Parts: sequence; structure tokens; C-alpha cells
Amino acid sequence: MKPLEYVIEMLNIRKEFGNFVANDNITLQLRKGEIHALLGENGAGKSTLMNVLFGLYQPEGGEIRVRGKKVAITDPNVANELGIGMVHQHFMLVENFTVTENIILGNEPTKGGSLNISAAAKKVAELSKQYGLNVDPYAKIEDISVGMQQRVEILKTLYRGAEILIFDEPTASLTPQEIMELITIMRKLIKEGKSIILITHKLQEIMDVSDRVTVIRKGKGIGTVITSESSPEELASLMVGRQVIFKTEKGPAHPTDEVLAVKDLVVTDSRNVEKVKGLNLSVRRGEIVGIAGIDGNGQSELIEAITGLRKTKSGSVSINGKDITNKRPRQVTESGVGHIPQDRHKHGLVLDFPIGYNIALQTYYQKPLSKGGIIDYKAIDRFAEQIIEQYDVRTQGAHEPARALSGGNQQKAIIGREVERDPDLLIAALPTRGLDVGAIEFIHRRLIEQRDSGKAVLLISFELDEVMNVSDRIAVIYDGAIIDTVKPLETDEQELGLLMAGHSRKEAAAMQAEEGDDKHVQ
Amino acid sequence: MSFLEILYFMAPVSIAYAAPLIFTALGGVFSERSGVVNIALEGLMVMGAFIGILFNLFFYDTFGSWTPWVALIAAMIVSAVFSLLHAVASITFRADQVVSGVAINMLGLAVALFLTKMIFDKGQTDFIKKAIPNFNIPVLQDIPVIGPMLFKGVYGSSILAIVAAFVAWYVIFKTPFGLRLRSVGEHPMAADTMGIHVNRIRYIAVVISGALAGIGGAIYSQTMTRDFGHATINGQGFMALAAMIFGKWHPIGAMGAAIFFGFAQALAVVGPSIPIIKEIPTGYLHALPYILTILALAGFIGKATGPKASGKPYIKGSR
Amino acid sequence: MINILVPVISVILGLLVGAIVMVVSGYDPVKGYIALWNGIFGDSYAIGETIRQITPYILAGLAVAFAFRTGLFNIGVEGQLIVGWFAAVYVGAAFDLPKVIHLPLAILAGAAAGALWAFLPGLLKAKMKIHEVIVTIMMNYVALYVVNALIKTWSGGGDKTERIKETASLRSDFLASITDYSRLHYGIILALLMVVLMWFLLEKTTTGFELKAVGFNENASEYAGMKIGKNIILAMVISGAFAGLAGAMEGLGTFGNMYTRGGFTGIGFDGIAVALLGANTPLGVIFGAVLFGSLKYGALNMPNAAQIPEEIVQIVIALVIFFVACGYAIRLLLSKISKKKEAK
Amino acid sequence: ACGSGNDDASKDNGKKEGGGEKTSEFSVAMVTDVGGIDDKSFNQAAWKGIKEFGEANDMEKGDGGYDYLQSAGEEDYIPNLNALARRDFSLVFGVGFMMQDAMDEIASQQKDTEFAIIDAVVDQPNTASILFKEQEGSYLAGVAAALMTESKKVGFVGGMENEVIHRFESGFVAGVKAVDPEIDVDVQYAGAFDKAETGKTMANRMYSSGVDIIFHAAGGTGNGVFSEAKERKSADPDANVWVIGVDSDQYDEGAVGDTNVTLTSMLKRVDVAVEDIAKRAKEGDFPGGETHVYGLDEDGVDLADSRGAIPEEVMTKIEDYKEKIKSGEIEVPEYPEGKEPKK
Ligand SMILES: Nc1ncnc2c1ncn2[C@@H]1O[C@H](COP(=O)(O)OP(=O)(O)OP(=O)(O)O)[C@@H](O)[C@H]1O
Ligand SMILES: Nc1ncnc2c1ncn2[C@@H]1O[C@H](COP(=O)(O)OP(=O)(O)OP(=O)(O)O)[C@@H](O)[C@H]1O
Ligand SMILES: [Mg+2]
Ligand SMILES: [Mg+2]
Repeated sequence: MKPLEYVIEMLNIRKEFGNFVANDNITLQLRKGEIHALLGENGAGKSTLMNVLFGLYQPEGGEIRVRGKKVAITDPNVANELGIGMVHQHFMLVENFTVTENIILGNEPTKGGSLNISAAAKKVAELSKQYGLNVDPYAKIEDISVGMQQRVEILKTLYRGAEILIFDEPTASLTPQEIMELITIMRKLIKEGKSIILITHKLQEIMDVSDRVTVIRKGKGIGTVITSESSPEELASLMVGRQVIFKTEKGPAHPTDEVLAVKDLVVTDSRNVEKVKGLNLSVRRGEIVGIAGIDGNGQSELIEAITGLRKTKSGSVSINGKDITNKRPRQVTESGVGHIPQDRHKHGLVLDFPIGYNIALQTYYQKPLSKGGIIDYKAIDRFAEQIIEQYDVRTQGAHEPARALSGGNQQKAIIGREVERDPDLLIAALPTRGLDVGAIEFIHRRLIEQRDSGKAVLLISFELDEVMNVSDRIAVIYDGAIIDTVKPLETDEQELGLLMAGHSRKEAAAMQAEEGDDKHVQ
Repeated sequence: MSFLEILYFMAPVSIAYAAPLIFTALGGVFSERSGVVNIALEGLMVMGAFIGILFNLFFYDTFGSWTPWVALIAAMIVSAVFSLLHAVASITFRADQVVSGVAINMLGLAVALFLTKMIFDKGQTDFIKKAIPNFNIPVLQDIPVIGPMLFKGVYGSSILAIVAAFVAWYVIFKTPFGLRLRSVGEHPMAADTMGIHVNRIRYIAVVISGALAGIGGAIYSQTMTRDFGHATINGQGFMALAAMIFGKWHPIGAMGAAIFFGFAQALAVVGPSIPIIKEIPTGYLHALPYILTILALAGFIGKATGPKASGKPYIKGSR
Repeated sequence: MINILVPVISVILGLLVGAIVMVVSGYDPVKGYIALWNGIFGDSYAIGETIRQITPYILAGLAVAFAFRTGLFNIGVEGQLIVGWFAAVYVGAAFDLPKVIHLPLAILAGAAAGALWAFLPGLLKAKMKIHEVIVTIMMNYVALYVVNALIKTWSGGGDKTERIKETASLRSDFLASITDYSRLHYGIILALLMVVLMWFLLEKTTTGFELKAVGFNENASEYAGMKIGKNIILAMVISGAFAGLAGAMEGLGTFGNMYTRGGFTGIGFDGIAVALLGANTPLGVIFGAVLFGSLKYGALNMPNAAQIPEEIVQIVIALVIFFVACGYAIRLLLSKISKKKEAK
Repeated sequence: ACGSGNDDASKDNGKKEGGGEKTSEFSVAMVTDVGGIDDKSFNQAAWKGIKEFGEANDMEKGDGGYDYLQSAGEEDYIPNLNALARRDFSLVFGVGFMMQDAMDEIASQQKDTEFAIIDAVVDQPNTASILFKEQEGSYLAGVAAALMTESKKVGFVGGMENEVIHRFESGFVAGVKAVDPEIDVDVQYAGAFDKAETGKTMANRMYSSGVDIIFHAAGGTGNGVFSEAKERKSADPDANVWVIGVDSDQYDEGAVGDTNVTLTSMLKRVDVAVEDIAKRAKEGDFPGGETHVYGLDEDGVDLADSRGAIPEEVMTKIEDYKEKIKSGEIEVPEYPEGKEPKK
């Protein structure tokens, strides 16, 4: 082993927000050339710590050393100069700028005083090639996928020649494929001599790529362990402070009547491109149907069409035999559909409203929350407190603005709201995105409870783990249609992955066999 | 008037009317692109109109026929300084940008009128001796049709305004400063993480808007009224604001919108010699330019959304 | 506590800077402010007129505030006020009805006209996403010229409308007698009722809940089953109705008729300041209107009793608004002071 | 007509005796409309009249002497009129027809104060109403324009359309037509008194279409008319463009280097009327309840002396018309054709 060379030392960092201590004397030391994972529950203070390192927050106590030298990182400029780059949890991208514009911002190449975009774009393309990032320098951010945006964020740091990279939950909204790519990229970066701090809630990722893990809990440092000497179970209990069950326990399904019936559905996206192309789907009471697929194969359009947020072109959707095609969202929810939307900030919540109002967002107009058009805010408070209690939403109270809650707690509030309406069909789109293992466990249990009480559940997820664990049936969506339906017990992740790539089950079997042969040969 | 005569009349008039609006609207574009709502354009224009006249009156002997141009610079500087108030309030003190703007509007008019009274001992200034001149552009004016439309009776200030629109376009879309300006108005936190000083950029943008609105005001007073009084600028700042939105926060768009306003105003004036418009009773004819604008918006302009972070002070570490 | 302290300090700061301006330009600020005070509270007449001045400000402030609360910037209050004024006067003058019907009808006409004038920008915003600021600015001018033309047509080429009938008047002998013939009218009661109404609408009803939700996040509101277009239009229409009522106050209370106008009343634009001074809350609007209306009306007495030019008063008013806007800085200052105290 | 203020002083003899007692001391004040006392228009003229009257009678500015209050908006008329009445001014003027209703209301409340209103009629026993025959002065402006035009096209730019401005238009058109019915009069209203850019555009249109003389009755909008004329004149010193000013002598406004575009101005002598009424009130001869109309004969309207560009023979012709109007031989119509009040 080389002598321990720390490129970053954050010693006894303390950060307070008002009276709240977000970081309570946390120490984190990053070695050169390592991938160092930072683990903690939602709201544990990970992002805060990293924002301190990046100069966005000024700590109240502690010291930071970079390559052994004590530094004061007063703003991101200083961090940049020290070779620290950060990929933020919430992307820091200007949506209506191109990739190149985002990357060069603040460090623009010029020719005769004007922006030299073509030179910059060339450099971006080169960098992109060097690290296998595959990014179109001229694409607009708003037009590219989340995975691509992620890579733009990485390019931003590379463009500035960052040697120390902070990734704050980079995989939360990536598809499995994209995650694989990202891991490859990270390994490449390490080979180049860079060092990485990685925040993620996915323990498997930590096990796969990291060298060491620092765990924090409720703002306090718990300790640092060497990954290879630990296990997911140990990490989870370190972080939560109790035992965590990974594989959600559930009994067999007993499906009965059909609740959701989608027939030959065709839906176009906002640019009028057909995204759902003659899709058929059926979900029955007492079962969880998981939709597996790569992002962009029509999942969003399908859900939006079912829930009334988007008009369909042809085909039909019915709930309990009642046609709800092209009905307004209110009529759809009233026919017994609950919906945990994919984007909690865009569709799920009115962030400026108190969390209590948000919990009432679907039922505020009904008894007992209102009568004759007059809202009973006391009733709303009572209702909200009840959900908050029941769904373990961690907040200062029903009157706290939704904005101030952490993502996990926002999500729990949404789930509480939708489940409590007792819908016959619960649509859960990416319900655990960005959540810690504890929260994920909680949400999965709720979905299964719904099923067991005789409701139909439709789960959309990009995480194969989740789909495999929670669903009773898996419908694979590809290019706007369900190409196959499989049972979790009768398949594996590999087969599923191939199906999602558009291969038929036969092809998949053949390919799997072949691959197996290859392995033997090797 | 024949159709051609109407065209020959309307084209230069539209552009002349538009020039002050173009400058002021460009100011609005800079400010709002950086995320600072600038409803203070009216007050900044008032200041510019006042300073333009004041300077012209006092320095005519020094600068002779160059006076109106130097006066533009004076107005530009004073309005820029005046706009610092709006900047301090809405950037540093996190004031509601609309309230601050309203206050600046009231303050601008009150201060300008008060100084007028103090200096001239009456409600309006004297008349300037030298206004911004207009001239025919040699050679070009002889081009058939286009010549008399665009190159006769042209004000230097109109040329300046059109040039300014293109320069603004260049600055905003082609330079590093412009890129930073826009990033700060769209996603200040992203800009911050890239090491851009959000508030500094916003200060610069607001001051530029003050400078441009100052020029706009001084052009107006030095071409239209030739003196300054309580009614010299009345609503032009708001029309410039409208032009900015109409033009979708784009310099060239704003210029187009301002010229459209000029066109609509001119149309109302020549109305009595145009067949259909002739039938509109005068009282209602005065409303025509504004109705035309609404129709144009509804007809072919449509959706316009401003910079995303517009109106919100940037507070580090909040989300 | 701080919520009250901030505006109070702003007002004091505004007056202070105003005093400096007066001293510098050779006027006696003490005399000036005594005149201002007397202009506002000096006698029952002044009080009556001050309240009268406050009345339309409350309503214009409500109009702006209501729109802001629902995510819209109604800069067209001025135009809506003008059409409301005209409609109220028209109904007040053109019909012969018993007071119990006539007065409410005339008031409603004002509200309806304002609402109608705001409907178009609302519709364009809802259906075509056209920015309401630009449409309402244009509608202001259209209101001005169209109403001028209507007055002309109605009066047979004259410059003013007929006077409203006694049965449509908000004025009363009683109010006049207790305030020494001021033009105080019952509009203030209506304005205060509207404050309650706005509060009720926004804070108690499902409609208000929807309007606010749509103002904050259209996507989430649509997801929650609310009709976005309907709510945008409704918000504009209600805002316009408040503005129209402000006009009705002028038509049925203060003036009793309407003249052709050379320009705007200014009340609509001042309403922006009033609303924002009051943080867009109904109660706050009262504060904003009282502040604004008192200063505006009391200011008249400064040239009258202290020979201080009008413009200085305008400067003072602008400064007060400016400092209120800068409330954050004042808060910061206050917290620093209190921290220092704690340290001791 | 200019020096009329001076001879009042000699007649003023009763002042000193009653000086001690407030009630017998005569004082006078006015309320302006939004223009203010220096609007270069009738507010200014009215204030001039009051000031000259005050100075001639050894009065001081302020209570018990002479004073004014400016209105920021029409809602201020009543408080301002009321304030002056309460400050015990003997005579309070209201300037402008917009003040009609306010004056009516205050006059009925403040019965001990004498009021006078300009440009409108208020039917109260303690109020004198002052009107002008703008049409007569404008008629002369029309005659001058008709005699001077080379293109046989003249123009009229009005501010807002109202009865007062209609009198300007009517007289002007009648004057032009009296000289030569073939001459075109291009009439246009801007709809406002403060839109210089519209005034300028209108003037531009008129001059472009061959009009060489424009008479404006448009306040600040008229500024734009002057701007256009001056601009044309400075671009081309031989340009045949003229403006006829309004209310006061606008000769200074027409200066372009060494030349001038102001042909003449139609004077509306509000100062004369104000002094006249004040004098009568002071002498106990206040014409309360009466309407006084000031025309050419009363020196209430006239053409300004600044007529540099008008040759002698034209002057004589104008004088002829003036005499005919004074003698009643010519009666100038009050309303433009087709714009008579319907009721
Ligand atoms: N800007 C802020 N103002 C006030 N408190 C804050 C702020 N940012 C964070 N906090 C507090 O600090 C705590 C830690 O937040 P942080 O964002 O660091 O959590 P995290 O560990 O990154 O969570 P997650 O896994 O959800 O990303 C929060 O619980 C919150 O109470
Ligand atoms: N402006 C703020 N004021 C108060 N608390 C804040 C603020 N910003 C963030 N927080 C706190 O920060 C904590 C974590 O925030 P963070 O954004 O990291 O959560 P998250 O779970 O990652 O959410 P998301 O799903 O949006 O990624 C929350 O508990 C929240 O209370
Ligand atoms: Mg985080
Ligand atoms: Mg998170």
C-alpha cells in the first residue's frame, strides 16, 4: 500500500442552518485515486457537507485541507481553482442552453471578444470521446435525456480540469444502462488519477465501485469503513441505526377482476411524435403489475394518457369497465385511480403550499375537507396530521412549506395522499427515486399492502431490482408497446434486460445460452 | 394619400416613433434577462428625458451642433446611476422588484420635476435650440420605393437604435458576458456553481438598462417635445416594457415590436385617408394602435415566457 | 412584531430622507410635516377626505393583490377602473329605480365592466399563453379612449356624463355632516367588505384554494384535477371586478359623473404599490392603502399650509415605498441590533 | 391689451383704509388643474392675472393676499377649492372646465366666499362664470392662415375633442373659408393634450401632404407640431412650414436659429378676464350668478403681436376682419359643422 495521501481532508466540519445542525463535526478524508462513498439517510447532511466542500456554504466550524494545505473555500470559484468539481444532486444546468454553453459557462473561450462556440464544441466533443461520454455538444439541455444531462454535468467538471470530483446522487434518476455507463466512466476517471466522492443510496453501487465508505447519520459522522471488508447489510444498519430488510416480504398474489384495461392505445408526445403505439395492458385487483422498460419507450405518455393529463390519439382506457378515455384528470381520479407521479416537483406537489395543503390536494373539495365550496382548514390539518403520522412524513408540521421537506418525505406525503383515497388502481411511477433504503422499504411495503387489500397496482420503474422484487407480473414495454409479460420468479435480470432492449423471449433465451457458452469457452 | 404616399409616410414615422422605445426596451431586455424585473423603465426614461434637455440647454454653447449627442451620453450616465437604486433594492436588499420599480417611477418623475422647478422656476424647461436632426442619406434615398421609405428624413438616433438592437443581440447571444447574463436569469444557482458572481452580473445588467432607458428618454425629449415637463414621458416606459415582452425578451424582437407600435400609431394618424379605417369614428381611432397590438399578439405572436428566474432575488444556498 | 416594525421604520426613514431633501432645498421640514399631519388628520373634513381617498386605493390594491396571489400580474387595473367608473355612472344615470335596487345595480355594473375588461387578457393568457402584462397595458389605453368616445357619444358631443341619480349615489348627508362636507361616502364600507371577501375567497373557499394552487404550479394543479384555463380567467375576472369597483367608487361616490380624460387616473398604478406594500394580503392592502391614501391626500396640504412644492411630497411618498420594499435590509439591521443587545 | 393691469393700480384707493380688519381685506386665490401655474396655457395666464392684480394692489402672496393651489388630479379640485375658501380668500378662481362640478359643489357649501370659474358655467349666486369666444380669435388665425398659405392647404391639430377646442376649430375653419372657400382645412384631433409624438406625426402628415400652416390647440401635443415644423425648417431653411400658436404668445417656441416658424399665436387672455373679475369683486361689483363671455371686443381673445412674417397688407386685412367681428357684422360660429351639441 502507498503512503496514505489525502487529497481532501474535511475535519470536524460543522454547518448550521439557523438552530438546526446539519453537519455536526463530520470528518471525511479522501485519498488520491479512490472512490469514496458517502452514505446516509435522506436529510442526513450529505449534500450539505459537499456544498461546504464546493464553497456554496460556509461552515461554522472545522477545517478543510486540500492536498495537505489548509484552505478557505469561499465560493465555487475557489473550489474550481483547487481542482474540485461537483455534480450536483439537482442538476445545475441552464435548460435552454446547449450542452456546450452549459459546459463553458464561466470559463468561455473567445475569439476577438466573442464566444468561440465552435472551438468549445470541438473540445467538448473531444473530452466526451476521451471518456466515452457520447454527448452532442450542440443539443439543448431541455431536449436531452436525464442520463445525457448527467454526463454534461460530468463534462462540466472535466472541462475545468477537476482532479477531485464530487458526485451527489448521480444515479438516482438514471436507467440501469446509464448507471452501468456511469460506473465505467468513474473507473476511467480514477485510472486517470482523479479522486471521487460518490453519494448514493444504492448500496450495491457502493459495493461495486467504492474503495471506502463514510457513513453519516442525522448530521453526525458514524465512521469510515473499507468497502471490501463490509457488506450491504452492515452499511445499511450503520446508516439507519437498525436492521433493514432488503427483500420485501410478500405472499403470493390472488388476482381477481380486471380494474385497468388499456386497449390499442396510441398517444403522441408534445412534439406530436407517436410514443405509445397500440399498447394493450390489463391490471387486476390483487396484483402488482410492473412495467419494465428503458426510459423513453412510452412510459410517461402511457401514464399521462391513463390519468387524463394527455389526450390519446386512439384506443381506449377503462377502469372497472367504465370508459375513461380522454376524461379530465378529476374524472379519472374520481373513477378510482390514484397516481404517484414520476416528477414530484412538477406534478406531485405545489411546493409553495404547506405540506398539509398538498396532502389535501386531491380531496380538498370533498367532504369532510370542505362543504358547499367552503374549506374546513381544521379538517385539512387533522387529515394531514394523520397522514404525516401514519406515513412517517418527517416534517415540523402540516404548515411547513412542502419545499422544505426532503425528497423522501415529500414522496411519503404523496403516497399517503394517494393511498388514503383508497383507489381501485394505484399507479406508482418511479416511486422510490432518490430515496434512502429505509424509505424504499417503507414504500414497497405500502404498495404490497395495497395489493393485499384487493387493489390493483401499476408500478413503473427503471430499476430492475424494484420491478423484480415488488411486481407479481412484469410487462415489458418497448417502443410504445408491451412486447411481453413475464413473472418475476420465471425470469432473471439478464433476460429482462434483453427483453427491454426489444428482443423477443426466444431471442433472449438464445442469446443468454450463447453468452453462457461464451463464458464457458473463456 | 395614395398607397405609396402612405408607405413613404409611415415607414420613417414608425421608425422615428420606435427609436426611444427600442433603446428602453433593450434596457428591459438586459435587466430581465439577468433576472431583474424592470418596471422602472418609465422612471429611468423620465430621468433621461430630463437630463437630455437640461444638458442640451446648458452646454449648447460648448458643444454646438454635437450637443444633442453629448446630451444622450449625459442622460445615459445619469440614468445609469439612478438605476443603481433599483439594483441595490432588488438585488442586495432583496426587495420586491415590482415595488422597487414603482417607487423608482414615482421618484424619477418627482425628482426631475422638482429640479425643473428649482432650476427654471416653472413647470417645464425652456426649449432646446438644437434637437436631434434628421437627414436624407445620399445615394440610398434615390433607390425607388425603398429610398423614400427608409432613407429619407432619417434620424441619427433611429439608426443608432437599430444598431443598438443588433449590438445588444450580439452582446447577449455572442459574448461571454451575454452567456453569463442569460444563465443568471435562467438558473442563478447553476451560474453560481460555475463561479459566476450572480449579483455582480445583475448589477451590471440593471445599470445597462438604466443607461439605455436614459438614452431612450433623451431621444424622445430631444426629438418629440424639445423641452421637459410633467407629461413629456407618459407611458412610453410601459410601452417599452410591452415591446420587450412582445419581442419575447429578444433584442431584435423588441426592436420589431417597437417598430410595430410606431407603425400602429402612424396608422391611426393616417387613418382618415385609408378606406376602411376612415369609417372608424375619431374617438375610437385613438384606441386603434393598442387594439392592433392585441390582435397581433393573438394572431401570430402567441406564447411568451420570460427568463425563469426573473423576479426572484438570488439567495445563496436556498432552493 | 418585526412585521409591524419594518413598515413603521420604512415610513420613518422615508420621512427622514424627505426631511433632508426639504432642508437641502430650503424648506422647513417640521412645518412641512405638521402640514402633512394636519392634511391627514387635522380636522373632520380632512379625515373624511383621507378616508375617501383611501377607498379606491383599497379596491385597486385588492385587484392587484388578488392577481398576484393567483400568479398573475394585473397591470391593467387602471383600464378596468376606468370602464368600471363609466359603467357605474351609466347605470346610475340612465335608470330610475328605487335606491335599494339602483345603488347595488350601479355598483355591480362597475364590477361587471371591470371584470369584462379583465376577461380578455385572462382568456388570451389561458388559451394562447399570451403574457397578461402586455395585454393589460394595451387594454388600459383602449379603456381610456373607448370610454372617452362613449362619453362623447352618450352626452351628444359633450365632455362629461350626466350626473348619477340620487338613488345611485354612495354619498350621504350624514357622512357629509359629520365630516364637515367632505366627500366621504359609504364606499369605504364596501371596500372593507371586499377586503373580507377577498380574504374569505382566498383563505376559505375551494375556489381560492384552486386559484392559489394554479398560480403556484399549473402542472401540479392540473394533475390534481383543477381546470387551469378556467382558473386563470376567473382570477383575472375577480381581479378586474375589484378594479371595476374602485372605478364605481369614483363614479358613485367621489364624483357622481365622469369626464373625458386626458390620461390615466393613476389609481390603478398606485394600486400596484398598495398591494405590494401590503404583501398582497387582504389586511396588508388596508395598510398599504391607508399609508398611500393618507400621504397622497395629506400631501395636498403641504403646498397649502407650508408652501412646500408638491414634488417634494411625491419624493417622500416614493421614498417610503422604496424603503418598505427594502424591508429585508431593515430586518437585517434589526436582527443585528438585537444580536448585539443579546451579546451584551 | 397687454398693459391693462397697470391702470387698475391708479384706481385702487380704498385698500389701505380697511387694512386692519380681515373681512374687509380683499384676497384672491386660484386652483389650477393638473397643468400647474406654469403650463404655458390658461393656468399660467390665470396666475399671471392674479399676480398682476395682487402686485398692483400691494397684496402679498399667501393668506390674506393672493395665492394658488395646484391639483395633482381631478379628485383634488374639491379639497383645494375648499381649502382656499377655508383660508378666507374673498375670491377663489377655478381654472378649467373640468372643475365645473367641483366648483358647483363647493360654491353651494361655502356661501360666504365668491367664486369664479373659467371655461365653464356654474349656476350659483356666488359664482361668476367666465367663457371666451375662442372662435373669434381663431377666426383671425384662420384669416391669417388663409391669406398666407401658398399651397392652399392649412391644418388644425386639436388635443382632446371638447366644446372649448371645438370653438377653436370652428373659428379657424370659418376664418379660412371666409377668405377663400377653396382652401382645404385638414382637421385632426390627437385625443390627448400630452402626446407630443402624436402631434408631431400629425404635423408630419399634414406638412407632407402639402399643408403649410398648422394651427394647434393641443397643449403639450402641440409641442410635437412645433418640433416637426422646426425640424423641417432646420433641415431646409426654405421650407414653407408655419405654426400658429395658441393661448399665449408662442413666438419663442418657434425659434429655429435665426428664423422662426411661429406665424402668430391666438391669445386667450385668461389674465385679462381674471383681473377684470377680481377688480369688480374688490369693488363690490362681483358678477355672481352671471356668465361673462370675453371675445375680441372685450380683449379676451386676440392675435399675438408677434406676426413678423405677416406682411403689412395682410395685417390690414386681418384688422378689417377684426373690426367686423367686433361690430357684429361677422358672427363666428361656435361649433364646427356637424359637431353641434345634439341636445
Ligand atoms: N438551505 C437549507 N436551509 C435550512 N436547512 C437546510 C438547508 N439545507 C439543508 N438543510 C438541513 O440540513 C439537513 C441535511 O440536508 P442535506 O441536503 O445535506 O441532506 P442529504 O443527506 O443530502 O439528503 P438526501 O439524501 O435526501 O439528499 C436537512 O435535514 C435540513 O434540515
Ligand atoms: N430552503 C430550505 N429550507 C429549509 N430546509 C431545506 C431547504 N432546502 C433544503 N432543506 C432541507 O434539506 C433536506 C434535504 O434536502 P435535499 O434536497 O437534499 O433532499 P432530497 O431528499 O435529496 O430531495 P430531492 O428528492 O428533491 O432530491 C430536507 O430535509 C429539507 O428539510
Ligand atoms: Mg442530498
Ligand atoms: Mg435526494
